Order: sequence, then structure tokens, then C-alpha cells
Amino acid sequence: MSVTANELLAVMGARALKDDTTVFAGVGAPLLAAALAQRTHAPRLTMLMEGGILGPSFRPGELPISTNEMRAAYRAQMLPGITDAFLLAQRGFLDVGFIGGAQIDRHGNLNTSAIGGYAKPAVRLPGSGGANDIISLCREVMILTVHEKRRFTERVEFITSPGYLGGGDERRKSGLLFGGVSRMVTTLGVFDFAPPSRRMRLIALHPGVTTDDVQANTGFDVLVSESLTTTQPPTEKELDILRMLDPKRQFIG
Amino acid sequence: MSVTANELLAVMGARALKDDTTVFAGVGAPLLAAALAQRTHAPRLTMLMEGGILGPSFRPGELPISTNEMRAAYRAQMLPGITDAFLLAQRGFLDVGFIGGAQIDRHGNLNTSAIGGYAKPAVRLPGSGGANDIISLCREVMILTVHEKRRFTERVEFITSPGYLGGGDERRKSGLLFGGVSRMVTTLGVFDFAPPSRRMRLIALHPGVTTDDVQANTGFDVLVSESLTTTQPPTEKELDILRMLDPKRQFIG
Amino acid sequence: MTIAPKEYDFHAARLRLEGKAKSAGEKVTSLESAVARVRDGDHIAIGGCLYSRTPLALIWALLRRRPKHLTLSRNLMSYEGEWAMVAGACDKVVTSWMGIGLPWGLSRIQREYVESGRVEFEEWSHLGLGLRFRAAAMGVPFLPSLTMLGSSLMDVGGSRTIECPYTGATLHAVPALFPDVALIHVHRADRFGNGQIDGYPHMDADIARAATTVIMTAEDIVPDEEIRLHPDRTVIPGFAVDALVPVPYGSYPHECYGLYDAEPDHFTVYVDGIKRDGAKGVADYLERYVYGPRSYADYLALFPDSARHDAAARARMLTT
Amino acid sequence: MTIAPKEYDFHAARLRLEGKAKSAGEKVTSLESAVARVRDGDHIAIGGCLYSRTPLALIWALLRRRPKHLTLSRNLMSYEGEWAMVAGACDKVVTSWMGIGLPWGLSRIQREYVESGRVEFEEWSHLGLGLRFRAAAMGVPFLPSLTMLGSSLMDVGGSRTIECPYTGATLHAVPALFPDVALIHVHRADRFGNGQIDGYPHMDADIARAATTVIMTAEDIVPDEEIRLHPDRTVIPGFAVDALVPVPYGSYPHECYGLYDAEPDHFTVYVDGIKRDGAKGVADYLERYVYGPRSYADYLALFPDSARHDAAARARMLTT
Repeated sequence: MSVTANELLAVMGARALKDDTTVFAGVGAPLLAAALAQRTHAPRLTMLMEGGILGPSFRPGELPISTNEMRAAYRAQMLPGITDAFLLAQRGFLDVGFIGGAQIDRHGNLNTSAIGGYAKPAVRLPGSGGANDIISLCREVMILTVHEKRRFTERVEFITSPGYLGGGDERRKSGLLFGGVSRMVTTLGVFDFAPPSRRMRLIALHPGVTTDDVQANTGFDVLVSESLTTTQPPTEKELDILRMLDPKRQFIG
Repeated sequence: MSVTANELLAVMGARALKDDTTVFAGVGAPLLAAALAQRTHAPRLTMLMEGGILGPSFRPGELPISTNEMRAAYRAQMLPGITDAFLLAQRGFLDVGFIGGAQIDRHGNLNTSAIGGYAKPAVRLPGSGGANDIISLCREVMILTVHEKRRFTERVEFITSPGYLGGGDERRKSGLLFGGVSRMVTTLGVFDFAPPSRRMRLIALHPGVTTDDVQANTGFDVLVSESLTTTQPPTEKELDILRMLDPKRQFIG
Repeated sequence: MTIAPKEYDFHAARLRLEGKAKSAGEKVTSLESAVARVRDGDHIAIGGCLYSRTPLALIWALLRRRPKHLTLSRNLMSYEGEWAMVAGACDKVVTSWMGIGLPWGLSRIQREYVESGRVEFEEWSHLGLGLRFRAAAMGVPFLPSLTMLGSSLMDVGGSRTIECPYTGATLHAVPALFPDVALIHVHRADRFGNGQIDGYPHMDADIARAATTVIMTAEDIVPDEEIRLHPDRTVIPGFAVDALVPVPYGSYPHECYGLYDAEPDHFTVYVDGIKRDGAKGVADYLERYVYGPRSYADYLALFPDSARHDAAARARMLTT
Repeated sequence: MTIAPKEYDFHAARLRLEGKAKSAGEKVTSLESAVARVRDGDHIAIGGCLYSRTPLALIWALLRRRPKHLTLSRNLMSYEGEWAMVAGACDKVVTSWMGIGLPWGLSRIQREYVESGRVEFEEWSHLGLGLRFRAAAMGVPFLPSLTMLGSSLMDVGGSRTIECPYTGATLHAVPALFPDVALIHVHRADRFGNGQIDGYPHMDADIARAATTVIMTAEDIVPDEEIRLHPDRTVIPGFAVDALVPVPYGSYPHECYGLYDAEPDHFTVYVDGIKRDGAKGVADYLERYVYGPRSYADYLALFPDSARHDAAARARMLTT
């Protein structure tokens, strides 16, 4: 069976997580990534969910649709509440934060609020939820997203969740003293936002993907690392675990 | 049997409490006053204690020595914790706060910190505890204290708990937007701190006490209200309730 | 800037509380008399989160009174926000996110009402809104935080920054939000309003302290003694509660931790109505589920008993 | 001003946490190895309050190492503060009040050591100190409050005021307090350090978040599953805990809610020793109770079994 987009994102996200750390993860690919890491190389990883849920277990086949429901809290270790969960991140207890798809620009800024003006927008999007808090407060943030041209725009018109703002040291200058987007995993490859420019840069391609594919699916010029590598495809073991967790393929697709 | 100092203070304090209100009370006379009021005219009075204890019951004969022990929490309705208990007062949920004896000056400022300089004092006193918070945050505060000359000084050298500071509107000017000392009940009489001067003023004498007695036991000139009245002595019923609560006379003396 | 001074004026908010009776007495009343405390134009903070412990019985009773010009605030706004928009009850929504959840896509009602300018949508980050309620719960006009700095969200509500007098650091001064009314649903309370919540607490405790008036429903009214034997479970103090109504399944078909699971299939039927008829789909739903039934019991009776029992069984399975 | 920038430097405090492993793994160790994490000169925040849930086993083990130049902070300081003063372990005490309780009068040890200038006594109001810990727990350098304004306490620590950018009101900017180490005693924890407290929570949850290193004792180490069946009782997250030691009667002869009552008669014997011999009374007590016993079990054995059983019976009577 072929690898789905969410399977690919979950596997790449899981591999980026270290043992003895903490991760702020929402539902979908981020949750699958964290759960996979715990079942492979990071058994001492703690997951925190936006609903104020710390150290959840998950019942295979009963993965949560939202971060504030009983499937998310199943056999959790602590339920600190929403505000206090985010405050743990502000204090510095969260090593990694995952955030998912949105409109993304070359400096890793995300827009999930509005297109075509804020007050009377052409398209009103759902809003930040906790994405702004996760990207502002975690030690580092990884973006997991499908790679589509419409998502990747030169400059988002509304910064719901701040990456590196205008680039350079603008993030720090804004008062965001910590964190930033360390990696972005898409369905085409892996990217970073290296100083000094803090511009989105391709550092690894998934097997069978070319730099032209990436450029063709991105709304601006993509920087490419001189040491461009290729990712290792998901292993059978990784896919088996994901499919064990989500046998009905509700989330892996 | 004659009426003890704490019985008198508890009875006078209880009478000043209204039904359908809340009171911040510590151990000793304040606790007895609140418990008595609940058993007489104010059954819907809620007591909050510094240990983070809301709506305690009390086992007769098992009154607490401190505000953070099981006798204080006996059959309580809520245990919000210390910081959050005081924050309820800052929010405006506490109608009345009781505070007890200390060095007191003519403007109702209290010193329970140090005499003879702060850094290397001649006498180091225990400290504020929650007294500063109660007098700063409750809607109004009543002081319950034995009346001794050494306690009543023209001007405390260290303001642990602010009454009206230098008098007039200095309390409001300091940023304390709310509250203030509405009454002081001593073993000799009842006092207020009326505007504009906010100076301690005798408004009622306990039976058998003269204004000369008050002046003789106060370290500065005492203002006397033109409409000076006399308090009603404790009733048998009031004393019976106090002695039922404290049969070993640990607190009523 | 769209926040009104009334929202962060801690001085006026405190004086409103000082002027209120804070009684340890009985609070139990009917849904109808409880929501009668809401006035047109009030700012209503809604407890729970998304489709968890939503005070649906109170929202149901409130909308039946055809209120106008309300502002609704909630951390994550679910379809109760769509109901209020289509019912013409609210001019403004204050939240960090609106929808039901991934499987149901964007809220077409949010899009229609906000894109047309009929309803103002004031967006905060999830923590940002949480801190607005917490600042109010603490009785202060703001709380310092790093969140939202640098983002366009700073402009939406008119957020200001503040310089730390010790470190010189620049922080977001998150403005307090003192609502007029809090609507809250809890697991159990005594008749005096001392409320206990199981599982995730969401933001209910802060909302109850932040609001001037607190209207609460409880799945179960328990004897005074039961609360007093487990005081460390109490999160809402009785003296802060103005009205209390016992309402089993008071969040249904949203979930209540440990007692009943949500009903995604019902959400799908609801959303299918919107996909088919747009706002009229919601209007028809309101006629059938909100305005039509003679009582909340009749509202619940529109759901099959078997569904409610299954929801309870799933909740037990997921929490024991 | 006596507060050091290190106490409120949220930037440095956060970087210390970022640099630490935050493991969901096993934390169980011995008392000796747990307190070995304390360095001379550290700022130690002590959990519990007065004679309630004091981490006495940890303080007992710590003092046996003859630490020097510690700063001790606690909301209400009881005789553990006197022990540290007489043991020559601390240069400074940060608290809102020091003593044991009304029946035992003023602390003669506090008077002797502070009046002579041998120990610095930094006084905050009870809420003031609570907000210092909470600011740190929230990862911010200060929290706004009305408390302490106008009083002489504003000068003791060098408190500054701040103007609200929305209302213009002047508030006390209560500076954060980020301790090096937190010493905490809880009712139960799993072996990963997820801790649960019964009854009044005091300030332990904030202290555990504020400190760089968290050392915890628990009356009982329970199976992982027991914590996971009641996650809404957990107040200390395991990843924040560095060392965990199972210690039944870990606060004795202070109280532990629901498990054992305090021993006022023992406090009286202790205070009588001070009335008789001053600081030597404490020194003798330390020899007998702290330095003398080979183990904490031997320390407990200095109290009659019957007393411990009576204390447990009283606790049950007062909480059930």
C-alpha cells in the first residue's frame, strides 16, 4: 500500500523528536508523529495537548478528533487546563511544538485568520486557536503540511502565527525572545529557515521528488541548500504502528 | 462568669457582620466572631481563611490553631489554595476582613514587622502574614484588638499593613483603590476612622468604660465622637455559643 | 481597537461585585428564570471548550428569549456561535477559533456572517483569551505575556505592550475581559452553588470569577455533605453563583467528561443541513431543536434514548 | 533593594529550563542522592505552609550535608527556618511570617539571628510572595497586583510600580521569584514524578514550575495506572521533577492532610528547649533528631509509634 501524505508527515515528524523531551501536539499528523515517536525511539517523550491534556495514552482506533475530548484525555497523566497548559510552554517546559497546514510565507509566518482584509474579509478562516501560542512559546516549532502552491505565498497578508516576520532578527525584535520555526516538513521535502535571512530553504527532498517539483508547487523562489539530501522513506515498522493506531485510516487517510 | 477579652471582641465582631456576605477571618477572635455570626443572625455568611479554606465548618472543641490545618478545613466547601484565596479578595469577593492585634497608629496603620529599624531591628516581629493583603484587598476591614497603651502609638515606624497611611486620601493616592479600615473594636470600645482626617475616633464605649480609660490606655490624643454611644454587653446566648465552640477555653481565654 | 474600556475596567468591575450580595444561601431555580438575568447587549462568556461541557441547556433557554446585540466570548467557539448568529442574537464574537472540528470543515455560517460584516469577529490566540479571563479573575486590568507579540493579532483587539520595570523586557499586556454574564455547566454542585468539575477544567473557573453574574447548570445537585467531604474538588465558590439549575445532559449532544460522549453523527446531520440550505439550515434546526420543544426535556427527547445511553457507555469506557 | 536580578530574570530562568532534559522516565532515588543536587548558595523554595506538608524529610537530609549560604523562601516559615539558622546553613530567609503558631509566641531564634544581623530577613505579604512564585511559574518577570501598595513592605525587596497601559492605574509589579531548587512533599506520585496532593494545595504547584530543579518526596509511590485513572488530581507534571523519594511520614511531626495530624505537644517540647537554652536548645535538638539518626526511619523511631498512629487517627477523623 502506498504512503499517504499524513503518513509521510507523521513519520518525518516522529523522527525529528528526541527522547526525554516534551512536545506540544494537536490532532492529526502531529498527534500521529508524537505517538509514533513514543512507540519507537522516544519512550520517555511527553505529549501536551491544547485542551489542557498532559501525557495522554491513546486507544488504537479511538484517536481524538479534537484536543478537548475524552479520546485525547484517555489515560492521561495530568489535566492542567487550557490556560495553564500554554503557560507551561511560556515557562519553557515545551521543547518542540508541532503546527499544521495553513497559508505559509517565505519566512515561516502562517495565516489562518482572513484573506482579503480582516474586518470584512473575502475569506474568513477559522482563526489561530493555539497555533499562535505554540509558535510563540515553544523552544522550537516544526510545521507539518501538505505542499500545495496555494498555501505557499511570498508574504501572508495577516500574520496569525509569527515565524520570522520580515526575516533577519525581526522575531526577536518583536519581543519573542524564544523559539522559532526550526523545521518544516512538507509532502515534498524538508525545509529550514536559516539565519541571517531566515528564508525558507529546501534541505532535503523526499524520494522521487525533484527541486523543480518543489519550485512548481511554491508561490515564490525557493532557496536550496548546497548540502541537499534525500530523506529515508517510511519503514514498514513505522507504517505498521501508524496503521495500528488508526486502523480505520480516519487520520492517516 | 465574667466576659473575657476575646469573648467581648468576638461578640462585637460578630454583630458587625451581615448575612449574605463574605468574611476573611484568621484564627482566634476573628474566627470566633465569624462562627458566632453564622450561628445567630448571619447563617448565609461565608468564611474564607488564609490557608486557602472556604466555607469551613468547625468541630466544637476542635478549633484550629492555624489557618492551614485540618481543623480549619474541617467540612469546608472549597480549598482554592492560598494565592487564589487572596486573589478572590483582590477581585472584590470579600466584603469584610478581620485582622487582629499589633502596633497600631492613629490612622489605623499596623506594624507587625520590626521595631527599631528594619535591617537590624531592636525587636523583630513575626511579619505580615496575610494581614497586609487582607487590609489592602477586602471591601472593608475591621480590627479586633485588646486595648493596651503600648499597642497604640502616634505613628508606627514601619507600616506592615496600611490603614489610612498619613490620613486624608493618602490611602487612595498610594494606589489602594478599594477598602480601608471601617471599624476597630478594642476591649475598651469601638472606633472609626472618619474622613476627612481619617483619624482614629471613639464612637462607642463598652459598659463601665470611660473616655478617660480610653485616653489613659492610648499613646496619643483620642478623638471622641459627638454622638458617643455605649455598646450592648454580650448576651447569655452569644456567650453560650462561644463557650460551646471552645469548651476548653483555648481561644476565648 | 475593538475592545471596549468596559472589558478591562477592573475598577468598575470590582465595584459591581462589591455591590452584589455574596450569599451562601440557596441558588436553585429554573432555566427560564436563570437566563432571565441576561440583558440585551450583554457580554456573555461561555464555559467549556468547543464541543466539551458547552452550557447548551443555558444557551438553549437564552436563545428562546430572542436576545439581541449580545457579545459572545469563548475560547473555541462551536455551533452555539452559529446558532446565535443565525438567531440574530449577537453582534460580536470573541474567540480564538470557530468551527466544530476537522471532519466538518470551515464554518460556513462564520464565513457568511463575518465576511458580510453582519457580525464582528474579534480574534485572540487561545492563551491570549485565556489570560484575558484570568486577568479579570485575578481582579487586575492586564497580565503580561509573550504570546501574540509580533503577530497581526496584536492589532485586532488593540493590544498594547508594557516594559517590565525590572528587566526592561517588552511584554504583551493582555487586557482583562470582565464579562457581564458567565454561562457554565458543571458535573455537580450543592444547592448553594459550590460547583465541581471532573476531567479537564477548561476555563470555567476563571470565567466564573471574571463575570459579574454567574449562571450555572449542573448534571447533578448533591447534598451539602458530599461537597464538604471532597472540598478539594470544588472549583466554583457558591457565593459567586447567582443562579443554579439541575440539568442532566445539560451539554448534550456535546460531551461531558466521564458522563457522556459527544455525538459526531448529529454534528454531521447539522452541517449537512448548512451545506444544503446555508443559514436556513441552521434556522430550521433552531425551529426544531430550540424554539419548538416545550421544555429542555422535550429537546432531549428529540434524540433517541439509545443514543444518549450509548454516549454514556462510551464516556465510561474512555474514563475508567 | 535586596532582591537579586537572578530572582526575576525570566529570560535566564527559561534558558535554564530549555537546557534541561524533561523526561517522562523514572525519577525514584534516595533522600541522600536527591538532596545532593543542592549547591551551597542556592535559593531553596520550600513547599507546604507553616506546619502543613512541610518537606521535613528533605530538609532533614539536606541539613545533614551541612550546606552553607542558602537562601530559604517559604510562604509561612516554621521551625525548619530556625533549624537552618542555628545550623549555619542560611544567610537569608524570604517569607511573610515566621513562627510556629499563636500558642508558641514569637520565634526567639528569628529574633536572635535577625536582630543581630546574622541572617537577612526579607518580608513580603503572603499574597506578595505567592504572586512572586506564580509569576515565575507563568514564565513572566512580574505580575500586577494591588497588594502591598502604600506599605513599608514595598521598600524591603525593592518593589516597583507599573502603570496599566489601558486604565492608567498604578499597580504593584510583583517581581517573579525563580528559585534554584524546590523541595516538595506530596501525597502520592507515580515513579515518573507525576504528583498528586489532597486537601489544601498551598503553593507547591507554582513552586514546582518556578524552580530550575524540583526535588520531591511522596507519602506513597503508586502504579502509573492509578495516576492515569485520576489525571484531574495531578498537580505536579512528571517532566518537571528531577528526583523523587518515597517517604511515608515525610512531613512528620508536621501534618499531611488526611494522613496524619501535627504534634503540637512536640512543638512545645521543642520551644521549651529554646526558652531554656536559646539557640543551644535548637542545636541540641538538631543533634538528637537531624544529625544523630542513621536514617530517616531512625528519625521517625524517635517518636513513639503510638503518637504516629494517634496522629493518623485524628487526621481521618478530621477529613472523613
